[in-house]
Amino acid sequence: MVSIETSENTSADANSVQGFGSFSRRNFIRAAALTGSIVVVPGFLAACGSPKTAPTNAMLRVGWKSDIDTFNPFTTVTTEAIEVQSLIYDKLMDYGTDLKIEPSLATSSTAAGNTITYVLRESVTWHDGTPFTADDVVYTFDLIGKNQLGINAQWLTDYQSVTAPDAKTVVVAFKAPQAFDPGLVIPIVPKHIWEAKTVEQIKKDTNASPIGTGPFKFEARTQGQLVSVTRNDTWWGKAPSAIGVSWSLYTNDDLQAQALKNGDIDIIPQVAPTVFDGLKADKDLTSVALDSFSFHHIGVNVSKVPGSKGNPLLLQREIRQALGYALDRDQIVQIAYAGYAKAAASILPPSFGDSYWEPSADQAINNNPDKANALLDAAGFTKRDSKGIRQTKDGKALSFRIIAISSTSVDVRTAQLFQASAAKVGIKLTLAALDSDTLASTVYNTDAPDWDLFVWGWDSGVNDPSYLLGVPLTSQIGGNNDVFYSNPEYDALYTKQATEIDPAKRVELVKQMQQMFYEDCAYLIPVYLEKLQSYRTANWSNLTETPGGIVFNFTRDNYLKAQAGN
Amino acid sequence: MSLLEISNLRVAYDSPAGTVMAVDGVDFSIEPGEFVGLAGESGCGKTTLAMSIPQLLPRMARITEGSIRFDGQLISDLNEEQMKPFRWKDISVIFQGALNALNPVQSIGSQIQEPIRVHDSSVNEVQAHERMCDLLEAVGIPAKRALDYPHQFSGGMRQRVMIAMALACQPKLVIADEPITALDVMTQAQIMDLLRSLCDKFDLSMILISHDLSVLAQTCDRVAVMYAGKIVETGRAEDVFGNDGAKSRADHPYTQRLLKAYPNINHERVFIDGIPGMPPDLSQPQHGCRFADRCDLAIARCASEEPRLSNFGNNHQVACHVATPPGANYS
Amino acid sequence: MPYIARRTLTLLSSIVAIVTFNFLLFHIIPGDPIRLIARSQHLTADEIAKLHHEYGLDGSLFSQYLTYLKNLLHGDLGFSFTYQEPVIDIVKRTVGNTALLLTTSTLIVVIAGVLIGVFAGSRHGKRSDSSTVIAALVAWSLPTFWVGMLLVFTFGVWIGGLPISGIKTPHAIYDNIFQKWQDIGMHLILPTLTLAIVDIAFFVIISRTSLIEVMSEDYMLTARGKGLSRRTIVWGHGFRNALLPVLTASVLYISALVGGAIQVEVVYSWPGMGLLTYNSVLSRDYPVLEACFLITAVAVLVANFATDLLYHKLDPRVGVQK
Amino acid sequence: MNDVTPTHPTGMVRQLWRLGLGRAGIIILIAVAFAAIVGPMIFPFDPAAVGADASSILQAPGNGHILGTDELGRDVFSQLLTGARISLFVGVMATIISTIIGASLGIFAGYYQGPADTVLMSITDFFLVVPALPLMIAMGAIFGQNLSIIILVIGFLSWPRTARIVRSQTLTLRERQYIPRARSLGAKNMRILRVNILPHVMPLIIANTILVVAGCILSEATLSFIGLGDPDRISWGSMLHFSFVSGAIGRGAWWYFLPPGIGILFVVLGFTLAGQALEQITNPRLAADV
Repeated sequence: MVSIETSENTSADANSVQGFGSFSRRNFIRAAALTGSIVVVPGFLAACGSPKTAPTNAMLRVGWKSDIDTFNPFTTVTTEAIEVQSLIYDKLMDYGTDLKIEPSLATSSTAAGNTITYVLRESVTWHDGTPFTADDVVYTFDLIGKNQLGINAQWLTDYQSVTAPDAKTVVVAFKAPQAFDPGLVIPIVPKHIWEAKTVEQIKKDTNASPIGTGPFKFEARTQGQLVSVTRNDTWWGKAPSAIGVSWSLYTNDDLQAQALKNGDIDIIPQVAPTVFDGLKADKDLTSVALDSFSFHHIGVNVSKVPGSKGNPLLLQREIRQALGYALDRDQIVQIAYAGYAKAAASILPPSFGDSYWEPSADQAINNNPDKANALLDAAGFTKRDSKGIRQTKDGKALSFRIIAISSTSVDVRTAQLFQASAAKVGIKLTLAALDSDTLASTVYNTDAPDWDLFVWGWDSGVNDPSYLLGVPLTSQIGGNNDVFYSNPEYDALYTKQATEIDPAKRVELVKQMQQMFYEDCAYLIPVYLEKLQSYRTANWSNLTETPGGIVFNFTRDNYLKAQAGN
Repeated sequence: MSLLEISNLRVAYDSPAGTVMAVDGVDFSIEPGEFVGLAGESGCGKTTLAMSIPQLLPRMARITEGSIRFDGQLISDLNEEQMKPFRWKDISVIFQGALNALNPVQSIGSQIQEPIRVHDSSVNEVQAHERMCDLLEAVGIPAKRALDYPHQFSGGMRQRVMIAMALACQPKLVIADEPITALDVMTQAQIMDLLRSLCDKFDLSMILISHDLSVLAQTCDRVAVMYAGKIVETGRAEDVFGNDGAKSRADHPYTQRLLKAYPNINHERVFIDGIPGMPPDLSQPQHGCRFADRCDLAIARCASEEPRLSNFGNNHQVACHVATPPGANYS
Repeated sequence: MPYIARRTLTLLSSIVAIVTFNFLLFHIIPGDPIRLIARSQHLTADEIAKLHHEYGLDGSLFSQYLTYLKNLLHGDLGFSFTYQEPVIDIVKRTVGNTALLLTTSTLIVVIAGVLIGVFAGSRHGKRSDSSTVIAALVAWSLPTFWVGMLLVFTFGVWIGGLPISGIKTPHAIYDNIFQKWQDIGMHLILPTLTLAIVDIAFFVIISRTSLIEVMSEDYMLTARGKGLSRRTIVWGHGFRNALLPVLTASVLYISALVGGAIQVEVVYSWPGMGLLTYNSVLSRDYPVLEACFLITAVAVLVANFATDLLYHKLDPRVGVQK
Repeated sequence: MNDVTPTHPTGMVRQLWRLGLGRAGIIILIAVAFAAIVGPMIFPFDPAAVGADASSILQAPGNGHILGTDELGRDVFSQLLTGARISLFVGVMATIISTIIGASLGIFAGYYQGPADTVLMSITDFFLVVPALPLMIAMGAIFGQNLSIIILVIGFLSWPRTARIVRSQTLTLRERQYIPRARSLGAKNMRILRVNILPHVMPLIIANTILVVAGCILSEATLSFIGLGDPDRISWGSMLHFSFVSGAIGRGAWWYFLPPGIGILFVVLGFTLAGQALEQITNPRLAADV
């Protein structure tokens, strides 16, 4: 190796190499300054401490894992959107933190025979200053009732008419007495803004800057990043201590937990089980595991529309039941939820008290591979390929696609576990992770749903069985019904229980519905959630641990009662 | 007292094939203002000898024995740092491939000017620039081309730039390593005249390394012929080559064969015979005269005993058992 | 024709090539692009018809291409159904953040990389040179995203102290512009460090190799002969000549840099083009994915164009040819 | 490129072994290959076997689990060994594709000058400059995510470098005298390519191939990390993906996210060291005497 070098052995000077030598002093100084500034600046920045974030007693900062889909109350389906809308819009009546019903836009709500009469609150104005009148209530009820529009249509299935005898009272008439007061769940929208739109336009409207009467006004939204609202100082009720609420999106459990720990956010409504222990150990945080009115489920595409691209085999009940028998609910509770959940069966969580139905041992469709294999053999899928996956008649593998929200790690893990247990009985599942918006629009593609199975979840909007029971109604296809389940018998039972005043008889009907839907296996419900929530004790106090969650629950009171500082 | 005195110098190259004694016990001296030629086949160690003076040897070469005195001061044991004041101030070098020896991305003016201020901080920018321009004019290059880059000059011009650069600090000794080999004959003559005139004008002494004896014969005061790491003959140019080069009075058989290797314009055309055989492998120990097995006058003694340089009159020395001093009958 | 004009021509032709390739990749190969978009979005019949018209699908392949070019020239990069807004607006929000990340990290990487490379090269044959080479080879083999994960773990979870996600503290209210940039600077530290650890190795290896080749040139011996200080020899003469091959090699680095940026933005949720590309894959948002790829590719072409001009200016030997 | 390159592969390996870099590279590669081949035979656990209960999730190394468990209670060590297989498989297969395309294009362009050369080279330069990862992401998203598509995509994007280097070597070989002499003896082009050019280009192709493998393995890991890997296969990239999204970092489960990264580092380093050492053999001036 020939390289003419100074004879190193004799050169004494260490002469470490800096600077730019002879090609001119000026260049040297400029280059050194440039290097110096680049390396020093971040260091200097780090030295003078972190920036002063918003005065903590002002902004209640929530960090969640999925974004809202829309502000339009007539087309929204996601819990996140309903949560934000509950602060922008008021309902006639509302729940307190103790889940008791309290007056809201209506000072009183009296049911008599087939009618419910609301006495309205006075001197209430919309965020744009227009006064709130009875016409707004009439318009809202008529829009939903007549057109069966959106997820709240299930409360007005027997809707007949709505009248405003005078400026202060509104009377809603039904075909039959109502067991549940719809005023508790229907957000009242400003007539002067919505009446100009046709129903078709309303279905497409993004309602980008919503106007309501609620305690907070819409402030800003950046898709995939941030939603924020500010306090409405002209609100009719007691002004909340927080000057605003903001929700920022974290797609990674660690980054979300870390953001809470170092004070970037104040509360996490749905903590992932794997990080919950870490937060529980942190003394600055209050971490709670509350009973909930929510469950996560595996939905099966049973849509019968011609355009459906779902696997037709799933229309056969035996296949769905085989999948039900393959599912190992205890394993999902232990592994996917690290024990922070309860094995589930029917669509109503136990927190609904005596309305809750539980299958007996032999009725249970759970963790029974032999029964699953028996059903599949009976259905004619006897041939298996080298890896043990069953073959359909035309030689293709018996396989289904399953989609889950990539950022909801419990769902991804549930899908992975279901993949493993389905493979044991010869069914191949291929998992694809999508972000929350894409999953929602893929599932709710009513005319051409292009999926087989999904992993998602439901939070009950109200403290009444009708909400969850109403999801699989045929009338809710296009609304809440995410599996396009349609069973006339089920619909009939629903209308009966909705009008059954006698509690005991109603419970009997409700249990019958739960068993029917359970055995149909359009939903395979592995777990009832425990609401894992955690907030910075130093920043916020006076948050009641309401069953179903401090926030992300059907009561918004904790947002109103939260006190900044401890 | 002579400007440069090299006594019993030994320089070894350690290569994967073992250590090669490129320069094996050489004594050499040069007087101020003297123009000395160093001749020999390529690989005979002439460049190594010359380059060991300013210690510009390759990484694996090192001086193992002997001493080099410059202006009376011992410089062979100096380290890199101590050597710096001598380089270019006292001893400068004109390299062979001028294009590659000049920095391609720096203008020739700044390359010439660079050593001036490094070695004499009292000179300010303007004075250095002036001297650079004088030097360019001295070597026949218009000063306005100082801003041009090496690739914008022809071979001959680049060699002139090298010469200008070598004289930048008025050195006492200039080593020219094959300065004209890469040039056409006409340019060669111009460059050699230029070197000779500058050498006289600035009264500096020069070592001219070349394998081309005709060049050395015309311009050098004294010549030394090297073979396989040793000086086999040294003396005044006319003593070694004969004043008209016609009658070969060279005494060492190797020098004779070298002279015969050149067609002589005055003689009739005759087929030139090269020297058979190959130079010895210097990584093996040598004994006896190294030219012995290629020399047709070799006798038994040549193979066993190494001939020492003996005086053939007014400092004309020859290292050969067979060669006889003038006056003795020349068999 | 002067070099710059010739080089601009090649730049334009490569941009046309990349646009055509992009059209081929996103519009032709996957069959009907609308089916692709519709599959993941809830499109009504009239929306699909509007898209058909907008993409000019009724016309021939060539007319589709012309419509595509026409839209491009009007800055119309298509409509994103996930974000419900034109793609150009979405991309505009993110390009600045990626540019900020890349400029800071490239400056640090190039300067530090070349300095270390030249230092190692000048210490050729000694222990410090071989250990630097080994360290550089190890660093160059590190997957960028993994380095990011390790830094998130060290500075976010284990030791803590540095922000590990986003470009600034969410909803922070700044008293003055200085505090805003100080906050962004804090968030910039880890992403830049992640890119730097891996990419510096590239420049260390390239500049070391280049310097060693330069050191064996004759003019370096001349420099030594001139009795210049070791520092002037290495930095004055060696460095400038060694810089040229480094510049040409940085063409490869620029396209690798984009890959590194995507990984860093995903790990640190840095709201730039990289995260946008990642999210558009998750949400199967093809118009945004297409726009991200096109803009990144064009940016790389322009960066290479600039590098070539810089090389052209620095190396006098090239400049003279007319 | 000088002519001292030993064209005989075993000669190359001997030379490679003498260089410290080469030796380290070869040792690492042998170790990894051993783990990938033998590993699955000596699994302590079935990599897909899920844990029994909540306590088995993200469990520190212990009671049988050499490297603890992941977020589903599965044994990390067994996954690591299976992951090695996939990562190596994808890396090598993609490289074979890219070398076949790259080398043949390079030789063809280098040998047949004129329009063929300019066209091929403009295509190569185009793909050399186009940013690789975004293109891989785009192609992955469009064509789906099974293993063969990933291999094709990565292979398709790694050939330009090989093509460039092989072409320049073929050009220098082509200028050597014995090519025109061979042609004058009536040897047809194909025979010249096979006999005269290929053997001399081969050592260079091998050196470059080894470096390309390193690149391909990194690409596969990155694609899997971004979630574009094959969902049904465990690879080191997918392990890192799930450790990133499952909160392993937050819980400090180093045993889950460190080993796959170290695995990737080792394999890539192994190939890089061997590749660099080979390059030094083919271009001794770069020797770092190390």
